[in-house]
Amino acid sequence: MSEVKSFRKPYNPPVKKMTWWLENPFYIFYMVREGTAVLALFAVLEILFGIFMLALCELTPNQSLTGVAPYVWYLQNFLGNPVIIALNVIILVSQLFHAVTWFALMPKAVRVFMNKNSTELLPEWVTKAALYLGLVGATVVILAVAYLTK
Amino acid sequence: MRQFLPTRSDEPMYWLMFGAGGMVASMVLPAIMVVLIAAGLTSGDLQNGFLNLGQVYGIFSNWFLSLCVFGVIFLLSFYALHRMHHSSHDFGIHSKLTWYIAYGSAAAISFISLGLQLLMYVKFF
Amino acid sequence: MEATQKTMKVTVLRYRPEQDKEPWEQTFDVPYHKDTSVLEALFYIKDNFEPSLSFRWSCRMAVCGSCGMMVNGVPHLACKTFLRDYEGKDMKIEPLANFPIERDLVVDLSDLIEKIERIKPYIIPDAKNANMPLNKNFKQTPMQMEAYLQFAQCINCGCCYAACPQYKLNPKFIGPAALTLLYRYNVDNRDAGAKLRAPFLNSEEGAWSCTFVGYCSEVCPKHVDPSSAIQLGKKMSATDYVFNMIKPEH
Amino acid sequence: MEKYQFDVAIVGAGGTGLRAAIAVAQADPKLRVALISKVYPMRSHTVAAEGGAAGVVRDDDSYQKHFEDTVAGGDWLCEQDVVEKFVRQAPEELYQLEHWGCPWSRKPNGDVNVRRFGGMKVPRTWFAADKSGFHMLHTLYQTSVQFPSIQRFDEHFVLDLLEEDGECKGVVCYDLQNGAFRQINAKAVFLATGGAGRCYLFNTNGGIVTGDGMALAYRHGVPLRDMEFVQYHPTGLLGCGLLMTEGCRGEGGVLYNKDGYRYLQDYGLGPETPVGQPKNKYMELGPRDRLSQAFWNESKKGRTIKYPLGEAVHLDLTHLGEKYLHERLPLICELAMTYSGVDPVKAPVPVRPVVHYTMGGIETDGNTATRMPGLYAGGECASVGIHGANRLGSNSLVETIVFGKIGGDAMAERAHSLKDFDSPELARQAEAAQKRALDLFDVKGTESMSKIRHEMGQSMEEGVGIYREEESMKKTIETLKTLQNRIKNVGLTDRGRVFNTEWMNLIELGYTLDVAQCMVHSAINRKESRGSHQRLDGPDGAYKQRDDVNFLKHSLAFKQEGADEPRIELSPVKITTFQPAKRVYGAEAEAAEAAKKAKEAK
Repeated sequence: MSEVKSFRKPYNPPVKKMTWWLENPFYIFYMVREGTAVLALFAVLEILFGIFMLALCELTPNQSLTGVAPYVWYLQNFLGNPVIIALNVIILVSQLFHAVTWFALMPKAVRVFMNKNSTELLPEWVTKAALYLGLVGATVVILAVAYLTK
Repeated sequence: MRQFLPTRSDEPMYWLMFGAGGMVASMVLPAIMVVLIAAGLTSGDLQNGFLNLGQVYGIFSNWFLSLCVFGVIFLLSFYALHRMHHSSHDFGIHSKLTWYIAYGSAAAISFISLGLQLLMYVKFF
Repeated sequence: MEATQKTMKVTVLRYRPEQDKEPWEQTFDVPYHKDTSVLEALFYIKDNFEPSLSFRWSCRMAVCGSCGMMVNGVPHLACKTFLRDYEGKDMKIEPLANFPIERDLVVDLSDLIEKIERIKPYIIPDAKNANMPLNKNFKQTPMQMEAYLQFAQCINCGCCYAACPQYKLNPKFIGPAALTLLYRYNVDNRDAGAKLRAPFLNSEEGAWSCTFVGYCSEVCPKHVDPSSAIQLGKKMSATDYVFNMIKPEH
Repeated sequence: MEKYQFDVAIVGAGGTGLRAAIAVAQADPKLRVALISKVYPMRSHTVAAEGGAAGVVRDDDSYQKHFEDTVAGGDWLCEQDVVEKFVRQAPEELYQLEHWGCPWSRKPNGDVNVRRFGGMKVPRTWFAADKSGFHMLHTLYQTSVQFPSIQRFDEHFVLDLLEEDGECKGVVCYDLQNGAFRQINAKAVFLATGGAGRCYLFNTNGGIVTGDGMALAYRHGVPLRDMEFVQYHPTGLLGCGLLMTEGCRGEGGVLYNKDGYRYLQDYGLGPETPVGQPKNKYMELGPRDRLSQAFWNESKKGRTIKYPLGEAVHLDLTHLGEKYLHERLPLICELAMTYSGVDPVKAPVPVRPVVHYTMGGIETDGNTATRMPGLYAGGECASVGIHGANRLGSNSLVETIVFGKIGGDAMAERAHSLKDFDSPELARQAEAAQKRALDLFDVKGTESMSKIRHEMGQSMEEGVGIYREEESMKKTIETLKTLQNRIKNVGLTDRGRVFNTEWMNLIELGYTLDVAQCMVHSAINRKESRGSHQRLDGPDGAYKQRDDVNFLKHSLAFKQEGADEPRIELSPVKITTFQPAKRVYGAEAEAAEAAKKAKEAK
């Protein structure tokens, strides 16, 4: 406050900038949750790689196998590779985990009242149920379309 | 006493994309992963396997489906790299560089995808 | 002492600024029964072993917010945490994390207080209501009250700041309690000051430093749920951002 | 020592102190206000008040009714002109708080709702669920931050008042964080330090409620008025003594003894009202002193419930249902669950009377001025004269804001009439206070502070509890006398200057002991029973009755130079329109009223 002597000597505990999150299970959970984004990025790159290989092909109907060799390689030697299959299973699991954490947090960003005259908030489970329904719905539609159009 | 007001952050723009991308990652990506795994497992059968040539032709020659694929790639890449950018903070890296790398990469991925898809669309017709 | 009384090893972090270079630990055997709180354990230590041990406390009923501290690494109110819940374990009591340690379990909260006061935590009425006579109240239905009431329950104990890794990594972050209070006033129908508070909410050190770890809500002794208030604040800020893009204010 | 010049110095930043600071700042933004508190404002014990604040708003209510309830509730020991002013100003202050953001509970149409409270004829208690004090305090604190003229000295502990030519001219305080002494010169000093419940062992009060302001004024020759009147709240949680608000009963909670019998009907509060239909001034909604006394009598008859932690009666809320309880009494549910392991939704809560409030305090006039020019006091630490011998629930929260405002305005006026000043004498006093405080470090005694505190609390419970007798009060007087000597031999283990709570607690204990002495000496001198002061002795039990001839008077406790005990005097009570009558509740009250009406009609 001024030139008068202060007896203070506050101690600032050092911050472990890299490893702070190892100190608490909640933080570890958080970092794993955030980490799922890395795998999501890998999935994006996989798809992009497929698009790239497909774009290298001759894209006219009834192509000879040589014309579509890049995509066939992608399909058989990349996606078909057991390592990639295993990795994709891991990504699938990680994204389901992400979905669970994402849905768990979403109700916090939603604050809606039941109706105009009520002080009751829309219960969390309703928001969550809607989100899970969305996941199931999207999954069914995509898989059905993928199966039926192949 | 004059207070210095802090400047507005541009984060809302990225946050909105992150939010949409996170939704895609949680709702759509699991199904996509199942399809990719299935495609890997059935890749011996080029006629009837998942993601066989006929099927991917069908997707990318249809402007709507192609756009959907682009949307997924666009949102997912921003979502994932936004999160990774923030994770770099969590590891104690506070640098504008990670910002450029993250959103630059996301933009690059999106542009490459868009370009390739347009290229294919043109090739089909 | 009753025969049924048990004892627990309680380790307390000590730091005396005029003598010590850095904090050190001191362990005591504290007898306890089913209703013994951490605060009462500290009373016992102060009365029987170490009169020099310093800690803040007052109300004993989890409403004054004085006795926030770390119990086994987790932020708690000492008066609302009981030894019975740690049975069979040892207990370690430390000052609230992420704040400078002033002495023993007392931390320097001035940063928290400054942030709470920075965000204009008071009703800013619009011109029409500025001079409402003192025999009339603002109309506020129970539902309008519900919109903010939960976020008005904060006791300023600082537990959420101790739980927040973003505050740890970047002390400029306005932080959970202050942002919650900001949101509380913004959604109060008596208030028209959202525009004046917007710069704090919209800034990098405002809502946008939050990565939704969610631990603040987990440890909040009053179930205020600051992380929810911040997400709602982000929505508010994002809306403001979009509107500002369409129709810039200056 | 660092020296500051202020216009107004306010000691204590609870409801009263904050309201006073805002009043000064609004009266004139140029006036410099020092707001000094030994804790951060939101830690002040106002925060723990639960039930609510009384103010007339309903159409079927009137100032006159609030006035009569208050004066009768105080057993006619109230300053009636002050009460009148108080009830008139209460609604205005409550609306002011509403405008500042206080979340008062509402009716569906958006207007403020009121609830029933003990001793009040009409529902007039404004409430914010059961956290009224918490919301009021935070609203006041948050509102206060917009006034730049208010400079806060948080965590500054006041050691002494500065006095020159018989006028109060400032304070000297200790900065707990920096370890520095500060001299604060001010044209007006306002004491708003709260009560002194810590004189007793079992109390609802926080650890900071140690009577500091009362002792400061007392040591400077300002008398403490009506200190014998200490309120036992009838429903404190068994064991820890935490408060179960009167709002519990206002909402319809009932009290049972061990036979499941609503014993209050045996003590002039009946007839029994049906469960779930509370009636003002009947049964559980009688005043606090009567309810606490009823417990004592039940205990003598062996009709209380024995728990390992002591005797209790049951506060039953179960019939109110989960939804209503969680809406109206959320804190009560939380406290009972946490500290007693009882869910009020499902089971009755064990409760007992516990020390809650000091009706008396620093003698002031109706404008909060003490007899020392420049020194003002408000809130629980003051006796402005509205509570008399027994405070009604929900009058004290309003008191904080009404008299905070009145005091703030009065001080602003005084500050305008004076120029800045300083003198070597003030500096000398400040240095002396500093030396006295630092000298405590050099005491090489072996006395234990915690033992002294415990013995004081124990002795106060025994001597000046719910019922009092000459014999036991004498014992307490002796005990306190020896404690006054023993406290001089407390050796401190640590000379640290930063947050040395051991040192601060010792000084606080000195304050508390002084106040405790005033309580018991005032009590032994009052040879009658009135309000919360109930005696069982006297020739032929003469002191069991109210004695308006000799004791319709305030007690004043003065510090005696050279002696270690206070001198007690009596002073007149201001009676304007409401003549003393028998204080009655329940059916008896209704009969009395009917008789009065009949008489008037003639």
